[in-house]
Amino acid sequence: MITMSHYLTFSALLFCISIAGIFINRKNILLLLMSIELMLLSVNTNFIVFSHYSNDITGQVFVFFILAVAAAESAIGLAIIVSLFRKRNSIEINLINKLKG
Amino acid sequence: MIIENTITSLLNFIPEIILFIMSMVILLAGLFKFSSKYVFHLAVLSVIVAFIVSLQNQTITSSLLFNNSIIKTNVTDFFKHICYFIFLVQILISRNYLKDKKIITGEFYSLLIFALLGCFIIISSNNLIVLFLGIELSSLSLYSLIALNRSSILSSEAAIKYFVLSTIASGIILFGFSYLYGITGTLSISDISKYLISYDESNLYLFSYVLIFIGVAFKFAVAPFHMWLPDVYEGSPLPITNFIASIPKIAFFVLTYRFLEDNPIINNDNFSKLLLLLGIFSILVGNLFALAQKKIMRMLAYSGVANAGFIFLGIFSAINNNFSIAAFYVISYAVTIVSAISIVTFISSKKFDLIYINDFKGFSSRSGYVSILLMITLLSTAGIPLTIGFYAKYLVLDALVDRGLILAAVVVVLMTVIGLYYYLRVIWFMFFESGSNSLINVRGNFSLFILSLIPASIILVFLFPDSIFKYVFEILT
Amino acid sequence: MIENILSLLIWIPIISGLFLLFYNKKIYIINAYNIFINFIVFLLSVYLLLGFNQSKSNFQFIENIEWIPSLNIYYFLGVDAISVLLILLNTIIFLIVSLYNSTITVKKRNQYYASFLIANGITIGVFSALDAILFYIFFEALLIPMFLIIGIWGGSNRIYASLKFFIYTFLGSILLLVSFLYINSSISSFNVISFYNTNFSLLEQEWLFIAMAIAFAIKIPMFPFHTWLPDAHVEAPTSGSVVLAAILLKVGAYGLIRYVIPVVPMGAQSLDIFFIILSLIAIVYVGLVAITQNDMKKLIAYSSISHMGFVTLGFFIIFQLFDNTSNNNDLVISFSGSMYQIISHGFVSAALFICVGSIYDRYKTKKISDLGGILNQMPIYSWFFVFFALANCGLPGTSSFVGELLIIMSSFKANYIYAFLASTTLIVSAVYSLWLVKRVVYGEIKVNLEECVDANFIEKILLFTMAIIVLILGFYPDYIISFMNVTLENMTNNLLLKI
Amino acid sequence: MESLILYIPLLLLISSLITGFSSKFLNNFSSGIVSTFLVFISLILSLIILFDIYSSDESIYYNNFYDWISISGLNIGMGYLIDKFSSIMLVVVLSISTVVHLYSIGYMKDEKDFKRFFSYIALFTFSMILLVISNNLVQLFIGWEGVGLVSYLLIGFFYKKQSAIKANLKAFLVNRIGDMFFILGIVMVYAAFESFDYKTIFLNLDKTNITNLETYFGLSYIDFSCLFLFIGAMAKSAQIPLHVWLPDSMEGPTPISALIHAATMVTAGIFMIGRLSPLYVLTEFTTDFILLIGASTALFIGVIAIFENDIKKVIAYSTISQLGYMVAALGINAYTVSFFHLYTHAFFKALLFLCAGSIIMSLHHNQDIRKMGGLKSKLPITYISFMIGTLCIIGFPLTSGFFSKDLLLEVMLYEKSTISLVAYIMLLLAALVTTIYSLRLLFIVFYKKYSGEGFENIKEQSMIITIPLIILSVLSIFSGYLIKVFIDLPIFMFGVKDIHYEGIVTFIEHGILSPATLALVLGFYVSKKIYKDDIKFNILENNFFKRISVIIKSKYKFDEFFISTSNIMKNTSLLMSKKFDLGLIDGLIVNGVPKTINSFAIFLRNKSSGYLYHYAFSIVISLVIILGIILVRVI
Repeated sequence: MITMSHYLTFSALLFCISIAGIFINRKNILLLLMSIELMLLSVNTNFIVFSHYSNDITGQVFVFFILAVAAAESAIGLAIIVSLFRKRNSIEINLINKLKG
Repeated sequence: MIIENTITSLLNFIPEIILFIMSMVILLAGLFKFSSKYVFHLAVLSVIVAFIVSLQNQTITSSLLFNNSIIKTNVTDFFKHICYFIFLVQILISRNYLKDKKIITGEFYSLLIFALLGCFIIISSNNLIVLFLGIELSSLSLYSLIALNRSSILSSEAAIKYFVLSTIASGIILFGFSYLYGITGTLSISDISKYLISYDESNLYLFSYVLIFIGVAFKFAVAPFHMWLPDVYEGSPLPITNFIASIPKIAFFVLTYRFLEDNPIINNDNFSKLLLLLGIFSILVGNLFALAQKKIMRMLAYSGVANAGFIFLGIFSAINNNFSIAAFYVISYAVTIVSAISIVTFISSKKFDLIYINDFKGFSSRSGYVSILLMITLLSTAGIPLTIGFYAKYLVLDALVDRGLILAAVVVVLMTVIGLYYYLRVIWFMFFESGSNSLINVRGNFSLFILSLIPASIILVFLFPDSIFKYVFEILT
Repeated sequence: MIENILSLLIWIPIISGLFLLFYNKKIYIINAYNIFINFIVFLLSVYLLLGFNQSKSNFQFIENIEWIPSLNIYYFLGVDAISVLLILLNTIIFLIVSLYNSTITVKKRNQYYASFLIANGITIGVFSALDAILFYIFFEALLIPMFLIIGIWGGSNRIYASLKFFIYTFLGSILLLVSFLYINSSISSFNVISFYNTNFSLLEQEWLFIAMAIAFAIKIPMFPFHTWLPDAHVEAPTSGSVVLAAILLKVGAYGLIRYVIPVVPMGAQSLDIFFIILSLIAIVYVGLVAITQNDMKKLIAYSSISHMGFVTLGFFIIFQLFDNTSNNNDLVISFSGSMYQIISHGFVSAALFICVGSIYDRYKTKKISDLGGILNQMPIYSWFFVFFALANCGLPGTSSFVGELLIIMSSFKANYIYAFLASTTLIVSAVYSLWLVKRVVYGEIKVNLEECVDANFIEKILLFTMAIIVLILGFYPDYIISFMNVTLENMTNNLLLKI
Repeated sequence: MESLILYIPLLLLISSLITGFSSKFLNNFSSGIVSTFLVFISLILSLIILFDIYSSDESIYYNNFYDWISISGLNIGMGYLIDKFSSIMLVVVLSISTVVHLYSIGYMKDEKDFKRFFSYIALFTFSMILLVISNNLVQLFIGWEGVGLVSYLLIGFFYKKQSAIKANLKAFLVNRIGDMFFILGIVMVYAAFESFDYKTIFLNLDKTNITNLETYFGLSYIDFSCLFLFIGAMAKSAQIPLHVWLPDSMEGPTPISALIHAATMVTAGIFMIGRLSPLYVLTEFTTDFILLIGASTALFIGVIAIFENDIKKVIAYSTISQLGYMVAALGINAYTVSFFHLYTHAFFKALLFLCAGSIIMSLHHNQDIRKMGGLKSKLPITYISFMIGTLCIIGFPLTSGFFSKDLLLEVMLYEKSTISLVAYIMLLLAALVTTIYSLRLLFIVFYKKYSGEGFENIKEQSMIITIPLIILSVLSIFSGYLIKVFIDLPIFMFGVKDIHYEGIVTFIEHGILSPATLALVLGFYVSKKIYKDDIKFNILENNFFKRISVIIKSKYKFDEFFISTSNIMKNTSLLMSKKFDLGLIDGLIVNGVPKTINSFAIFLRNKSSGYLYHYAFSIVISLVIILGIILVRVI
C-alpha cells in the first residue's frame, strides 16, 4: 500500500536530485534550467499529495500557478542565455567566472 | 457581498493598480519614437501619483482584502512609503547614468516598476500563492533588468548567476511552503502563524520554517547564501544594484515579520539559534571579505552581507513580537546604502565608470560637498555616532546584551571595528590622498539636492530620533 | 546666572565651527572670528568657574532634558569640581591654540579652524555629560575631528598615524559601549548617578572594570596600549599635538575617575595591582624609552605617557592606601595629586609642543641630531624651551612638582616600593628633558639659517602666559586643590561605602 | 621686626626680575649696581633680624607667608622659621652674596650676557634664602632645587662651550640622584610624623613611639629616612661618591664658584642636617655612615688637589675636602661645630676663589698654574688676600680656620668609639694634605719664577675687584673670634655635645698644642721643600708612591664609573625602545594583528572562484548541514 510518506519521500528525492543536478553538471547551462524545472516539479508533487490527502483544492491551484511561473522563468532564463551566447559564443558554465572574489 | 468586498479591496489597492497600469503605459510609450523621450517623466510622475494616493488612503486599522489574500495595515503602509521614497530617489538620480549608458528606455522603467510592484505584493500578501507570485514578479523583472545592459558581458553573467541561484532559493522556499500547507492545510499566512497557538509544534513545521528562512536568508544575502550579491552588485547597472540593495530587503523583512508575528516558533531554541548563528557568521564573513575588496561595489556588497547579519540578529532578538529593532535596522540600512550607491551613480559619468576604490583618491579636492555627503553615509554604515547607523547597531547590541549574549555582542563589535577600517579607507582616499580624477562628474544641482536629502536626514534623525523610535516601536510591537 | 550655560559652552563652538566651513575668503576675518569664538567660550568657562559653588559636592549647573525616552537616554549635563577645572583647562588650551594658529600658514584654513572649534565643543561635552550614552557619543565624536586634523594637515606618514589613532581608540570605546549596555540592562538607566548606586557581583564588576578600564587605558594611554600616541604626535600638526597631549589624554583619565572607579570599585580593588604595575612600568620604562628618541615630538610624547603613568598610579593606589591607613584624607590627597598632575601636564606638554612646533616651522626638522645651538638664533624661544623642559622634569616651583610630590607621598603610604619606583622619575625625566635641551638648545649652532625670526609678538604672549600659569600653579596650588577637595572627599566616601 | 622677613626674598626676587627683563631701560653697569644695592639692603635687614634674635634669648620667628596646600590631612605652608641658627646662615649667605655681586660688576663687565648673570645670582640668592628661612621640608626642597637650578644655569653660562654644557648637565643629574633619595626621605618623615613642618615633626617626635615604626632590612625607619635625606645632602654637598659634579662645575664664571660652589649652596646639605638634628640624634647607623663618608671625603678628595694644575679645580677639591670636615662633624652629632666651620669656611673659601678670579683676569683667562708664578710683586693686594685665605684654610693660629678646624678635631675625640678615632686620624691627615696643597698653590703662583709670556703687562685689577677681596680678608681673619656664639648655639636644643670651653685664650693655647699644629708644621716643611725650593725627595720616587699618585691622578675613576653606568642605561633603553616597544608591542601586536586579518581576508578573496556550481554547492552543503544539525537536535 502506498502511503503519503512514500510520495513525500519521492518528492524529497526528486528535490535532492534536482539540486545535485545543479552543481554536479559543469558543462551546459540548459541542464541547469532542466534541474530547476525538476525542483519545481518536486514541489508540485508535494502540493498535490497534500491537497489530495487533505481533500483541499487550493494546493492544486497553487500547482497551476507554479507551473505558469516556471514557464515564465525558463523563458527568461533562455533569454539570458541567449544574450550570454551572443557575447561569448558558448554556454559552458565553467567559462562564466569573470565576476569573482 | 463579494462584490462590495472586491470593490473596497480595489479601492484600497489603487496605488498598486496605478503602478501596474502606468508600467504598461510606459512600456508602450517606449516603443514609439515621439513618446520615448518622456518615459522618464512618466515613470516619475506615476510613482509620485501612486505615492500621493497611498499617502491619502493609509489606515490605522488593519484590513484584509481580496478575501484574505492581501493584508493592509499601518505597517505595510509605512514600509511602502519608505519604498516609494527610496525608489523616487533612485530613479531621479539614475537618469543621467542611464542616458550615458543608453538604457533609458520604456522597458527599463516598466520592468523597474514591476519589480517595485512585486515587492509591494510581497509586503502586503497574506496568502502563500500571492506571496509566491510577488516574489517571482520582482525576481523575474530583476533578472531581465540585470541583463538589460546588453553591451556588457558582466551584466549577463550576473544575470545568469542571480537567476539560477534565486530560483534555487524560490524552490527551497516553495518546498517549505508545501510542507506548511501539508501541516496546516491552509495557505493563508496569518492562519499558518496562528497554527501553533492551537496545536503543538511538530518537527515538520520547524523544518518548513527553517527552509523558508533559508530562502529568506538567501534573499537578504546572509552568509553562507550570499555569493550572488557581490557579483550582482558588480555586474548589474548601478540603478538596478541600487534597487536590489534596498527595496527587496525591506519587502522580505515584512515577509519575515508576517511569518513570525504572534508565532511561538521564534522562541523555539533551534530556530532562534539558527537565526543567531547565521547572523554572526554573516557578520564575520561579510566584514572579512569586504576588507580585501578593491572595487567599491563589491565592498559595499560585502558590507551589505555583514549588515544582513545584523538584520538577522535583530530578527533573532524579536522575542514577544518586538520587531522594531530589526525594522529600524532595515530602514536605516536601506536608506544609507541607497544614499551611498546613489552617490556612486551620480559621480560616474559617460566618460568614466567609477569602479575601484582608488578612484576616490583626492575626491574631496574635486568636490568637497559630495565627499562630505559620502563620508556621512559611510560613517552611518559603520555605525559611528552622529549618524542613524549608530542607533541601528546600538539597538541590536542592546538586544543581545539584554538576552545575556555578551560574548556574541563582543564578537559583533570587534567585527564592526574591522568594518570601520574599510569604510575609513574610502574616507581617507577622498580626504587625505591627492590626485583627483577630473573625469568624475560632480555637476547637476537638482541631483545634488536629492543626494543631500538622505545624509541630511541621517544627521537629523540622529539628533532628534525619538519621534521615529516612538512610531516604529508603536507599530511593530 | 545664565541658564544652561553648559549647553552654550558645548554648542557655541560647534555651531560656529560649522558656519566657518562655508567661509574661506579673507584670512584675517577667519582668524578674528576663530579667536573671538574661542575667547567667548573661555569667558563662559571662567563664568562657570566663578559660579561654581565648591562647598557643595553634588553636580551643579544641571540640565536634564528627555532626549530619547524610548531608550531612556537623556540629555543630562552637569559639572562637579573636576569637570569645571578640566573644562577650564580645555577652553584655555583651545584659546591658546586658536591664537597660535593665527600665526602659522596652513591650507584650507577655515576647515582647520572649524575642526578645532568642533573638537572644543565636543570635549566640553565629554567633560560635562552625565548620561553614559551621551558621554559615549561625545567620546566617539571627538575622534572624527582629531582624525581629520591628523589626516588632512598632518605629516608625511599621516594616514597610518590617523588610522591607528582612530581604530585603536574606537576599538577601546566600543567595549565601553558594551559595558554601558550591560549596566543599563541591569539597572535600566544610563544616568551616572544611578551608576554609582549599582551593586554588581564581584565577577561582574571585574569584567566591567576590565572592559571599561581598557577603553580608557587606550585613550590615556597606559603602558601596553601606548604605541599609537608617538605616531599620532609625530604626524599631527603642532596645534593637533597640543590638543592631543593637553586634552585628549585627559579625557581618558577623566573617564577613569568618572565612569570606572566609582562605578565598579570592587572590581577595581581586586584588579588594581595590575594597573599599578602598568603605571609604574609607564613611569620607569617609558621614561627610559623616551631618553633614546631622536625625534623631539616622539620624545615629548613618551614623556607624556610616563607622566600620565603618575596619574593612573594616583588613581589605582587608593585601595591599598585605604588598607594601610584607613583614612579618607590620604585617598583624597592621592586623587588630588592625580588631578593636579593632569592639569599641570596639560599646560606643560602643550607649551613644549608649541616650542617644538615653532622650531620645526623654522628649521624644517624635528630630528634632535640635526639641531643644535638654537639659542644663538632664537634666544626667546630657547629660554622658554629650557623653562618648560625643566617644568617637564618636575622642578619644584613649577606645576608638575606638586602632583608628583602628592602622588609619591601617597604611594609611599601604600607601599614603599611604589614610591621608590615612582621617584626614579626625578632622574629619568631630568635625563630626557635636559639632555634634549643640551643637544638642541645649547652648544654651537648646527644649521645656520639666513634670517631666522625669533618668537613674534603673539607667540611671546602665549609662551609667557603659559609660563606664568605654570609658575602660579607651582607656587600656589592651594586654590585648585581646595577647589577640588569637597568633590573628591565626597567621591572617596561614596567609594569607601561600596568596598 | 618679624615683618622684615618677607622683604628679604621679595627684594631679591625683584632684583632678579629687574635685571632679567630690563633689556631696554637699564645699561649693564647700572643694573649691576641696582641689584647689588638690593642685595645689600636685604643684608642690612638680615643683620637687623640677627640682632633682634640675639637681643632676647628664646625668641624665634615662626609663621607662614601663605598656605601652599591646606586641605584636611595635609597642610603645607610657605613660611619662615628664624632662630639663631638660621639667622646666622641668613647673614652669611647675604654677606657673601653682596660681596660677590659687587665683585661681579667688575668681573663680568665685558660679558654681553651681563644682565642674565646678575638675574641668575639674584635668583640664586632668593632660592637660597627660601631654603634657609623655610619652616617645612617642602619649602626646603623647593629652595634646594631652586639653587640647584641656578647652579645648572650658571655652570652652563657660556652655553657655547661643550665642556660647560656637559658640566652643567652632569651637575644637575648627579644632584637629581640625590634629590630622588631626598624626596623619599621627606616622604618617609611625612609618613611617620604626618607633617612636613619642623615644629610639628619635632613635637610628634616626642609623642610617637619610634620603635614601633616598621623597619626595613633590619634598619629602623628613622635610620632609613635620615640616610635618604643624607644621600640628598651628599649630592648637594659633594661627598664621595656624588662629588664628581663639583670640580667640573668650575666651568662657570669664577664669582659663581665663590658664591655657589664654595660658600653657600654646597653647604645647604650641612644646613639641612643641622635643621633636622633632632632626627639625626636618634639614629646610630646613619651617623656612623655620615662620619665615614665625611672623613674619607676630607682625606681622599683633598689628596687629589695636590696633583691638580687648574687653579680653580684645586680650590674646588679643597672645598670638597672642607665639606668633608663639616659632614664628619655632623657624624658625631656636633652640629654647632660643623656649622661653625661652615661659617668660617664660607668667608675664606669665597676669598680664595675671588683671588683666583682676579689672578685669572690678570692673566687673561689662563687657569693653569704651571703657566703662573712670581705674581707676588705684580698683584700685591691679591697676594695678601690670597695669603690670608691660605692661612685660614690651613688653620694657622689666630685665623678663623684655626678656631673652627681645631674645635672640630677636638670634638672628634670626645666620643670614645673606634670609628670616631679612625675618623679623627683621617681628618688629621686631611689637615696635613690641606696644608700641602694650599701652600703648593701659594708658592707656585706667587713665588716661583713666572713661566708664561707677557709678564710685564700683568697688573692689579680695578678697585671694584680688590675691595671685595679686602672685605673678605678682614672677615676671614676675624670671623673666628665669634666661636663662643657658635658653641652655645642651640639647634633645637638637641644633640649638641657640651663642649668644655674655658675662654678664648685657653682655647688658643690648647689649639696650638694640639696635633693639628704638628700637621701644619710638617705640611709647611714638605711643601716648601718641594714646591718652593724644588727639592726632589727620593722617597717619593719609589714605585709605591708612583702607583698611589697614578691612582690619585685618575681621581679614583669615579667619572669613568658614572659614564659607563649611564652608557649602559642608554644602551639598554635603546634596545628596549627598538626591540620591545617598536618590535614587540607595536610591530607584532598592534600592527601585526590587523596585518594578519588583512592577509587572511585577501587569502579568502583569492580562494573564491566565481563558478556558479561552487555557489550552488556551498548553498546546498550549508542547507544540508543546517537541516542535519537540527535533525540531530530534535530527534
